[in-house]
Amino acid sequence: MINNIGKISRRALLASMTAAGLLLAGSGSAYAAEDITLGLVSPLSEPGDARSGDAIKKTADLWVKLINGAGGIGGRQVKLAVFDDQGKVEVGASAMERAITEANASAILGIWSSSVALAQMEVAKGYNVPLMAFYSWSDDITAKNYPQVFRIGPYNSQIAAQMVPFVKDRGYKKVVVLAEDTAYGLGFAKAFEEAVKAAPDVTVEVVQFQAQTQDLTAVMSKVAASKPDAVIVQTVFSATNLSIKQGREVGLKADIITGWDWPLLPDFWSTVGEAGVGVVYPTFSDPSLNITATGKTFVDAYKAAYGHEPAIFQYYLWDNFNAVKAAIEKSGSSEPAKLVETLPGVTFEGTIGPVFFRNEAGTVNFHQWDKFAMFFKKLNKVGDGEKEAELVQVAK
Amino acid sequence: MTQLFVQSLLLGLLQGGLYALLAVGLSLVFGILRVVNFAHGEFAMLGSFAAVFVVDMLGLPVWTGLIAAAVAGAAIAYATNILVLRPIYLSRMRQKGEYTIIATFLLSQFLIAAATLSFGTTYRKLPGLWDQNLAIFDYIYLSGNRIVAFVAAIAMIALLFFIVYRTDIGRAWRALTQNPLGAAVVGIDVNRYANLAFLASGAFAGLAAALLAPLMFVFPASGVIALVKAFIVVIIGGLGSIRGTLFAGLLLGVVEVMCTVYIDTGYTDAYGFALMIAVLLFRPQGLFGRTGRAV
Amino acid sequence: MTRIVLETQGLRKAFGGNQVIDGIDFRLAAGELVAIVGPNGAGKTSFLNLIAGQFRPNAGTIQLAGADVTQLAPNVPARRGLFRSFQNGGAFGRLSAIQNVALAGMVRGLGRREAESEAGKALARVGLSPVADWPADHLSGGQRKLIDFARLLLAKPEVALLDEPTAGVNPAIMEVMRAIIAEMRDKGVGFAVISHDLPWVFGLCQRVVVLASGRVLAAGSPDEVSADPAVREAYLA
Amino acid sequence: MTKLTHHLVPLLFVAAGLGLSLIGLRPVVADLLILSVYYLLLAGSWNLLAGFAGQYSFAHIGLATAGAYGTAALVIAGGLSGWATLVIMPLAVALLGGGLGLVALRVRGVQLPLITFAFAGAFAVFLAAASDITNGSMGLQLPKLVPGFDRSLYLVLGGILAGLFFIVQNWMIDGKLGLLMQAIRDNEDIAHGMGVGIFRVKIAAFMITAAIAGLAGSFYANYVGVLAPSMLSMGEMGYVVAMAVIGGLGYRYGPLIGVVIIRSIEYFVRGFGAEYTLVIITGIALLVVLFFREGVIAYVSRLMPRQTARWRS
Repeated sequence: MINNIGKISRRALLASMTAAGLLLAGSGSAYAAEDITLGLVSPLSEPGDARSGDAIKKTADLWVKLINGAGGIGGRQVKLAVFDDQGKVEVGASAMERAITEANASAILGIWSSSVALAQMEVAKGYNVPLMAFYSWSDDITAKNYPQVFRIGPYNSQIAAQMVPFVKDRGYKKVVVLAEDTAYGLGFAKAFEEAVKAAPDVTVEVVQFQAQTQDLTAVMSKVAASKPDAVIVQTVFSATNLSIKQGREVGLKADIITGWDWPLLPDFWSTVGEAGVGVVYPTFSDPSLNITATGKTFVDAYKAAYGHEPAIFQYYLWDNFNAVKAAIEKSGSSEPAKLVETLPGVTFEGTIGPVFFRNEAGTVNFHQWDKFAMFFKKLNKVGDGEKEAELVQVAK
Repeated sequence: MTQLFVQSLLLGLLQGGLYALLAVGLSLVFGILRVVNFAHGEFAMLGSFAAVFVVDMLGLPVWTGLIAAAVAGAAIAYATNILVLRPIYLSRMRQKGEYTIIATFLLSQFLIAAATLSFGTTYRKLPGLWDQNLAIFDYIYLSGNRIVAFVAAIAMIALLFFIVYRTDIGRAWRALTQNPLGAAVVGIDVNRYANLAFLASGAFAGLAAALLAPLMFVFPASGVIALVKAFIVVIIGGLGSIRGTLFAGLLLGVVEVMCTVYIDTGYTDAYGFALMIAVLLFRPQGLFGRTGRAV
Repeated sequence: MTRIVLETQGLRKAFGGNQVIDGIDFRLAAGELVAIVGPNGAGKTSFLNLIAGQFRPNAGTIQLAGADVTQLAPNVPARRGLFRSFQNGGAFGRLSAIQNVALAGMVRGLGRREAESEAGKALARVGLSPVADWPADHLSGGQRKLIDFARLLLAKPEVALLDEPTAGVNPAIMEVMRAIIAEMRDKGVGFAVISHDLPWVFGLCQRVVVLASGRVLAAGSPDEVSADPAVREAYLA
Repeated sequence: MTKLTHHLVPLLFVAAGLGLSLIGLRPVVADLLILSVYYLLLAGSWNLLAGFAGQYSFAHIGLATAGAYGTAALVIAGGLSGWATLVIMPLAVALLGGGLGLVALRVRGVQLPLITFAFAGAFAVFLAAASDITNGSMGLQLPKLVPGFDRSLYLVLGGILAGLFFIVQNWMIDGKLGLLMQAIRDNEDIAHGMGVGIFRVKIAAFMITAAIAGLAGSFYANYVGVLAPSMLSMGEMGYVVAMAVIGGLGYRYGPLIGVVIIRSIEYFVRGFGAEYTLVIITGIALLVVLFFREGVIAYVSRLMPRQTARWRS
């Protein structure tokens, strides 16, 4: 076994020397035509949310294809270095470091879960490389005010604040927040408890459950017995469907307001059936949204490539990529440090309107784009999709 | 609040019936071979995938899915016994019990990984035989599928009782459970009955998974949950005791639901573990297990 | 009268409804060798298990070298000078022969190095030096029984209980065993030996205890016992 | 292998750690090696417990996780330095392990894997659900021993810890305790009858191996700097078991071989995606279990028959 150790280290040594050699060769020969590498660190396998990871990867691939087809950025081709974070914080952090040190990524995109993002922020800070968040909702991501971290997408306290008027207008007095025991579930629950203080006559109870559960009947029985007016479900798709189905099974009569775009996933109706009727879901997407020319290009290309419409978070991701592109064009460099400097000042046409970052130091609105509207939609019959759903309220 | 209590009790019992069905096979196999099968949950998982295949892809009626699940579960269990376990328990190595645990544990990890690779991580759904929510006197709320599943589970366990206490196979099983050496001496073919026990074990696991599928989902890691529940049940009930398995299944169901409702919703799976640890500490052979060393 | 090193009084043990040992009074003096014989199922091995603490008696007392060891875990009598061999040899399969033997010295308080050097000598004494480094699993049945005897040399007990030491071993090994037993007896070790090999064991012992159905059927010198009609009947039945 | 070689191995690891830190490895290779030390400590100590003492505990990863979270607690809430935790946590986890040992004395045979499995499962549920304390899947961040991304110190530390492990292992296996443990593994009843104090030996085995697991966990926490409940999963336990079994359970260098094999495979197949990695690793482990029951070491040593006895323990 002594020999084996020797082999490993020798191999490691050789590998690192070869890598260094290649880099030198690369930088020496053709600097102008050097490719731009963007790191994509996403949950591509379990226990991560591999489904969303797949959608992220599709979006990224499409963007790279379109950009390169149009001649790249400033004549330089773009390539992706894809890494799997498995939904684990430590894997995400080390994957990001590899994207930076091995692949020389100019910026890191594609992060999904807030917990992974929070760990990656330390890496971004350490290496001074931009980290682009889009659908990771933890306030901390921008509230920590790391100069390297940017977000084009919503965050918990803002979402929660926009939820409060809706709760008031609908006349709910007693609300249960059903939250999975993850950053996603509990992060929102906390933010909502905070935000709802603005409406003193609404009582809120947070019911926490294990994210990987397969049986929510007991939890839903308890929720049903407390006879709330509304249940806000904050969990990912499988438990979303379970909570609706099993909630109705145990006689839950309250309105169910469920997580974001989960009801639009193809397995929603086939799993919840009749129980899904009457469910309200908040979303950032609505046909009334003003899709820009950039957005149309994206949607058309996406439909052509994959045969279905992209979800709203993919719009934000598209904007993330375009933000990096804008920064490279503006600074004329793909150096990460240059991008960190340039990004706060970029403006460009996003998919649903102009994008620019708010840069209010000391607040959550630092390197944060927040021009999104929240739509509350109701599913009135089995099989309703985005187009059929009834728009019951808009929060801007 | 009595409504919540009655509702929880009933839910717990219905759930417990399925736990018992998941666990009987594990208990049976342990009784006969002294093998703790960590891959039992994957028999269930692959069974439910077979049901999805038959019902969803081939478009056959729902009841054929149950049969497909039982057949698939039995086939995989049989293969596991022949390919993985028999070489070990026929060998002359020490600590066979522990070694079969390692082997089946690795097999289980392998099957999960392989299933993830072949089927993807998508959650699938199986239609049930009675897809309707019932409101009994506007007091008890249940889905029809839950009742179907419970009735089927109890019927299957009753069938197993009949086999064990009224047929020659059952008599041989009992002989092997009580005195493996004696049974071998009087000419009972251990291999044959071990195979039969594995067939039954896999069929029950597959069937239980297919009955659970309309209430929950089908996905590659679902076997882990099934395994954990089955373990807790057989350990509480006493390894090798079918009567104990039935009782412990119902007990686990009720304890889980009651604690979830009345203590804390966030720790559902922990209650089963706590129950199991308590039983093992105070009565290591399980509630219905015989005294003396099982292994 | 010589010193009594082992004494049981009214020893009883039942498994379920099955009375395996049904009131045995037994005494063993220093340097004495008592043969314990009896038909299969007479309770011979169970009797040794009770003395060694492997089973807890339901009733009765056990005195080892004057101290009461009734109801104590088996490692206690072992540390107080009780040695016990097992029917199938008590070897630990993955340990080498020398390690197997050294253990006996280590439980007596020797350090590992010291125990292993003594074990080497003991193995030489029983003729196992060539296989000292072999795992016990690779040894023959007879060699494994010799390991017990090498241990006996290291353990330096007050009392040695041997369970079928000669079953399935060749005459040369039996001779080694006999010599070791004789040597140990000279040092005052009391032996209780279960054996089916009556000529061999009768040639060694002063006294024979015949067990049947958990009771002492007869006791006395080999000649007396051989002549006892009750014994003949028990063996024939 | 002679005793001298056994004593040289720890030195070799310390030297390797120092040497590699001077060379300046790529972060990915350094990561691979440093986390391999974590796995070596775990697989190695599990091998001592299961392979040498015959106590098949499935709570080993749970103990490491306890060590990691304990480290985080001491650093974050207690304000201690990470270095202190490397000393404190092994001791604290040893006490936990002693508790498990008490449980182990209550049950025998296959019930031990089951009850330890239950302990680990309950602990995993707790880590995720008690997010007020553990921060749940949000992850618990703690400062690293060395701020920034310089791995050289960790390579040195990893080499030292691996060396330390082999010193402890040599002391155990070549000492009294190791022999007593193996006697209990091979036949508890006979060992007991020979005068071996089962209670003390089992508790000692559990405590020492738990201390090593606690050290592994503390090292992990201090290196990775962020903890999440996913650290404690049955998959991770399977990984550690697979390492020990592939190399050779009950062999001194079995876990080392297992760690080298599995980590190398992992390194070379990582491009295929996590599922493929898992299928390949569990598949290989399963094949070893079925066809080379005593692991790679036993298979190789059988090819050199004269060495057989020497290779064993």
